[in-house]
Amino acid sequence: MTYAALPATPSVADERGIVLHNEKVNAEYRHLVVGTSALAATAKPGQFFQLACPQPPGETPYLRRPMSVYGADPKAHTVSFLYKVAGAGTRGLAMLRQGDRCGLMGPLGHGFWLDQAWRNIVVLGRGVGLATLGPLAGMAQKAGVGVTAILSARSPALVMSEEVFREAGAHVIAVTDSEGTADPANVDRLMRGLIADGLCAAMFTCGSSRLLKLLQKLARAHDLPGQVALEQQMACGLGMCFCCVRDFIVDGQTEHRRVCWDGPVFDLREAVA
Amino acid sequence: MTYAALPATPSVADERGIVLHNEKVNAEYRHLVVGTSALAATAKPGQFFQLACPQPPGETPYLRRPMSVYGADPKAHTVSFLYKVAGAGTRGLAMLRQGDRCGLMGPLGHGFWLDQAWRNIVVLGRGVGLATLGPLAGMAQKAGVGVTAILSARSPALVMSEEVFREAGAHVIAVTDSEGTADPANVDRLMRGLIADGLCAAMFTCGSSRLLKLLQKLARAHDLPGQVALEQQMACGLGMCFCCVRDFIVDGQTEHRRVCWDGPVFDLREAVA
Amino acid sequence: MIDMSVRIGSLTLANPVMPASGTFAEGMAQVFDLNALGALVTKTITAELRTGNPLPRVAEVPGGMLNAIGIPSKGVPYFLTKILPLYRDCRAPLFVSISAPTAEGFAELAAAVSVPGVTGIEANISCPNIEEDGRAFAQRAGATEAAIRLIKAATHLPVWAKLSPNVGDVAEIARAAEEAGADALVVSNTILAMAIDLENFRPKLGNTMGGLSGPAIKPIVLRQVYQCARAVKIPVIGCGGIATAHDAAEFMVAGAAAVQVGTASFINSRTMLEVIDGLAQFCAQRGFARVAELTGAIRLEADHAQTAEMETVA
Amino acid sequence: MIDMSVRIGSLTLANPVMPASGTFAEGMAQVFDLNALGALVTKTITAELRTGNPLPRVAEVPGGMLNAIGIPSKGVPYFLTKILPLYRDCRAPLFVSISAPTAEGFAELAAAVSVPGVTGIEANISCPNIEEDGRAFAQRAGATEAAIRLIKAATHLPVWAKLSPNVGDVAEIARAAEEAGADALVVSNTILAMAIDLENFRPKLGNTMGGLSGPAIKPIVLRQVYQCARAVKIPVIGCGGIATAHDAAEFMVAGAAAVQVGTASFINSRTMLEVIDGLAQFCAQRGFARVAELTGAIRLEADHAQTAEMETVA
Ligand SMILES: Cc1cc2nc3c(=O)[nH]c(=O)nc-3n(C[C@H](O)[C@H](O)[C@H](O)COP(=O)(O)OP(=O)(O)OC[C@H]3O[C@@H](n4cnc5c(N)ncnc54)[C@H](O)[C@@H]3O)c2cc1C
Ligand SMILES: Cc1cc2nc3c(=O)[nH]c(=O)nc-3n(C[C@H](O)[C@H](O)[C@H](O)COP(=O)(O)OP(=O)(O)OC[C@H]3O[C@@H](n4cnc5c(N)ncnc54)[C@H](O)[C@@H]3O)c2cc1C
Ligand SMILES: Cc1cc2nc3c(=O)[nH]c(=O)nc-3n(C[C@H](O)[C@H](O)[C@H](O)COP(=O)(O)O)c2cc1C
Ligand SMILES: Cc1cc2nc3c(=O)[nH]c(=O)nc-3n(C[C@H](O)[C@H](O)[C@H](O)COP(=O)(O)O)c2cc1C
Ligand code: FES
Ligand code: FES
Repeated sequence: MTYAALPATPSVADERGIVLHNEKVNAEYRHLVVGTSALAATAKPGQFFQLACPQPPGETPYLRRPMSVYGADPKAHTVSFLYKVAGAGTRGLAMLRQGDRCGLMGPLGHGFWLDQAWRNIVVLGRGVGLATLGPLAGMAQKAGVGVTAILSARSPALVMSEEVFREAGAHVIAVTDSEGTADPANVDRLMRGLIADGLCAAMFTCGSSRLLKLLQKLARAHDLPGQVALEQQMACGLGMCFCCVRDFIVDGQTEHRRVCWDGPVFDLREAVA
Repeated sequence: MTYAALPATPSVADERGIVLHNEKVNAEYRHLVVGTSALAATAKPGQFFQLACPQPPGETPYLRRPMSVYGADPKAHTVSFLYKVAGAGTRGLAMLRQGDRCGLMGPLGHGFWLDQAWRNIVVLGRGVGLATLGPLAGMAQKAGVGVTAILSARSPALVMSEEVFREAGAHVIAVTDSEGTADPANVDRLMRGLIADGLCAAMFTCGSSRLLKLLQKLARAHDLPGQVALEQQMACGLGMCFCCVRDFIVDGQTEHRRVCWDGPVFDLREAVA
Repeated sequence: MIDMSVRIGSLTLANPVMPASGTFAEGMAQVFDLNALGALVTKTITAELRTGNPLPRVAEVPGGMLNAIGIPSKGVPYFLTKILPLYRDCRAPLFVSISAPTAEGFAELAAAVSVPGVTGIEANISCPNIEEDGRAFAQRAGATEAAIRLIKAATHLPVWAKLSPNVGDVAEIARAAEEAGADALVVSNTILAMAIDLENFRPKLGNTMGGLSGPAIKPIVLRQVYQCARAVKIPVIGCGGIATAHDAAEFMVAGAAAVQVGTASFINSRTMLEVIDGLAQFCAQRGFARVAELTGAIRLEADHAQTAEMETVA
Repeated sequence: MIDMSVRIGSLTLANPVMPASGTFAEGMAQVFDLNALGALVTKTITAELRTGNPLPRVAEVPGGMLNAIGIPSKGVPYFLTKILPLYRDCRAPLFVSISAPTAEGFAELAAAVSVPGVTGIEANISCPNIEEDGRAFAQRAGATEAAIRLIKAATHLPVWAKLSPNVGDVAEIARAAEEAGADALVVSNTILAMAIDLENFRPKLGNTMGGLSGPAIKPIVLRQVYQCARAVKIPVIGCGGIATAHDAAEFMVAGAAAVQVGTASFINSRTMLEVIDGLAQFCAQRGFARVAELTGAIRLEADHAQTAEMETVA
């Protein structure tokens, strides 16, 4: 992200929202809905928030935690998140009860972008990466772009966001470890099929380096564009501290980019998995 | 307190009790009852506990807080406290709910002592100092020592522990600021009357330097023994850190004593108010 | 209305609150109008291009965080053409934080950034001095004096010396910086620290050691501000663990003329605004007409009470 | 069963956990059997009688506390006749912490307490050296070396040098102490700090400044332990903010052969017992047969992952 001058009006809210909902989706994931300001609720797919985490007993998460926008309703003034309870911070988030205050800053970074020329795109995601990719389906639908979503999970019960994709008119292919359909070879085969059928004008993924590598190979082989939403530990979330850098290869040169500021959505081919 | 050798068995429990009751007594004071080990419940009048305080929002009480034993039931295994919500630590204590765990260490220090030869003693206290003096009435009753209690407060509604004293058979005289009976001159007059009537073989007080000075003068004038329970900021509570010292005048020499270890109950005449 | 202005040498700031170097950049303007701040301080820049330290670059600890970002820098031309113009319309005075491996390097860089749009220089002398075995300039009075003296000679702008807390006697370094002509001191940088991940026995920072910042260091830095303020006549700018207006007031009472807020902005990016408002409120409540009256208002007369009066008597 | 013993020079301790000087006395025996501890360390004593600092002597800060107790001392005869006999039946080795205003004073005091019942001497050299302008011995390599050398000559007992964290380069002091013959280092004492009461603008400590201890200082002292352990061959005993077995393990992995627990005992007087149990459990879980294997087990090989692998993919 670069400016010509400082922005004249704020584009990011740093506020205390109100928890409307924070419930388990399955054994590992929770769905959090926060009532926010109008500004926060303008969040777009692929953008994220920094969430302040309550302290679980005996633990002291200090920094805020980055979470992708799972949904944002600019009319109802709500933003929602789908998160996995992983460590101290997310254990703290899981403690939030309806009516509690919840510190949050966003929307941050820049999200996915779509080219009107694309007829159909492919979204490949796994686990909580789908929290980030889910809203892309709705965005594509509005833009008149068709979506095929390959949703990967350990078992059918853990396939998430299927509804979100279906409701947005996407064609969903669920692949799972337990059924033996989620292995790279099969995903590669499915992708090649979609590319051959002209259904993959661009490809989108998130998180997993295994999937990222797989798509990068295909994108290079078929000279297709793509985007990936990356993760990195963050402190400021505003491009100020340089703790969230990752390597990118741009014109053959390795360079650092800040996930919070230059991303979190990046050109698929430039990212280093 | 001094030893000849280290104690062979523990005399102090450091444990997590269970909150049985923690309710308001009046606008400023709360009554806390904790289920403890048998050892903790052996606490005697004048002894105290170090209480771990939960963190109120935005505050971080770190050290434990000293609180006098307001009651101890060696059969029911309970210890109770009467405390005033003063700062961060006591605000934290006020958050405890029935069923919560509560870290506590005690009984600590040494309490009041009674001479069988005393027929009647006078207890003079004010405010939360009465939390410390209250149990003395029951102790005196058991020892066959009569008690006259002068209870001082800002207003009649704030006179506390009256019941505790009455139930232990004490003769209670309530004096209040609002009624104009609590001024030093009147208390002095009451005391002199009791001394003249032979009802004051020893005098006991707690906390307030104003009352301490008043009694010290009387004790010297009439050559009467007395005891005072003192307060000082504490860290360890076990005589180890020397943060809780106060001045005492012993044989004309000023010396430091640790309130937690050498007290908290001291000879009335040696204390420096 | 409280007069919130403070003087730092020849400069008057609208209020005493500014960001700490490395915890601020143009991104903050997405959240609020930077004109609200007393001054702006850039992330430290160097003349040479640098990529910074290996990952992970931050770790959490109780009461704060460790960082070993290093000083990723795209060099002077990038700063002058891409960063500086962003602040062109901003009223808050801009200080450029600079660092270099030699005293001469500091001087050259100071000269290079002494251009219109830059109000002053903050010399981050907590960085290793390659001429003294990698020890930080700010760990030696001599190296501090040499660097500041050369910088002063190279620029007409005010120069703030940012000290390191990793010293035995900060007052000695403070005097050396004053001696060399520093216009103010910033006290101080992060405290060298470390954490180990017991899952894999590796340091939690890619660089093994890093700087501790946040509330945990406040009492230590407050002491250093107090020591420096008593040791020098130039203004001291307090920096370390400030998260609330009360923290800022404590620093000012200890002797600071102004304060910088770092890590706390990561936890709430509006912290500086809240500190400014809170300071005004604090002054109003305590009857101070000017926030500057807080500076050095500490009372050291002995307390004549024999023992602290802490009886819980109603 | 985990072998919990550790060697500190010529001495074998039953386990690596002991109290920090000034946070332990015979009162702790009211709570548990002191034989459970690896060693005992007395509050620092001096030859001269001292009353200690003015009140208040402690203050709370987020993540820890400040203290300026000073060293109240009733002198050597009192120690020898009233305190020492208490520990007569205790199996845990007893270290006497001593302090003096001159190197000679240290030596005389060391000789005076080298009596049966005393296992060793801990030299608290963080106290002011009146021959060096009040600067602490442990802030100067020369003064450290002189004091330790004279103490070693005056006693046949093992001597531990307790360093100060208030230095720019702790490794330099560590090497000086080793050079002078110290049998081990204790790293370290409290960090000089301060707090101000905004109700009355007075310092929260009667002595204005005091020492910060508790969890807040852990990352700083851990770094110093790491630096010292790499600088010397003698054992390093870690001390600073240890409150849990995990904290203790972190110190050992950084290079400590044993640990001292101070402030945490004020919050829970059974902390040392919990640390001992927890260390045994940690070793069992991680497959270490001897707790001593943790010492210096830090892994510094570069991580070959380009970027930290932190994708949240199930
Ligand atoms: C742009 C972005 C969007 C994200 N969106 C989502 C989402 O929608 N749902 C979801 O469940 N997770 C998401 N994550 C990952 C989420 O931020 C981490 O799971 C979370 O920070 C873990 O914190 P913790 O305290 O529970 O774990 P701990 O492991 O205790 O965290 C320790 C530290 O490492 C950091 N960290 C650990 N894992 C990650 C990670 N994967 N990415 C970044 N930092 C990490 C933490 O923030 C913290 O600073 C996203 C990450 C990024 C960068
Ligand atoms: C032996 C003893 C028995 C006590 N018994 C009772 C009792 O039965 N009921 C009761 O309400 N209070 C009692 N107190 C006083 C009680 O300990 C304090 O009110 C309490 O510590 C205040 O803590 P805070 O965090 O609420 O206040 P803050 O003012 O925020 O405390 C700041 C610091 O000062 C210390 N402190 C403040 N006031 C006192 C005080 N009066 N005495 C000692 N330390 C203090 C605190 O412990 C803490 O370390 C007793 C004190 C002692 C020493
Ligand atoms: C992520 C991060 C990066 C920093 N980068 C710099 C820097 O480039 N130059 C500098 O002088 N100080 C740097 N600092 C130190 C801060 O400016 C400040 O001195 C320190 O963090 C203490 O203040 P705080 O506790 O308010 O954060 C950095 C601090 C952090 C946390
Ligand atoms: C109340 C108090 C008194 C202390 N007294 C001494 C002392 O007499 N001698 C000494 O060497 N260290 C003394 N210390 C320092 C401790 O031994 C220890 O080095 C320091 O507190 C850091 O450890 P901690 O964080 O575990 O408390 C004292 C610390 C405290 C808190
Ligand atoms: S999190 Fe600070 S730069 Fe990205
Ligand atoms: S509180 Fe530690 S000696 Fe009394």
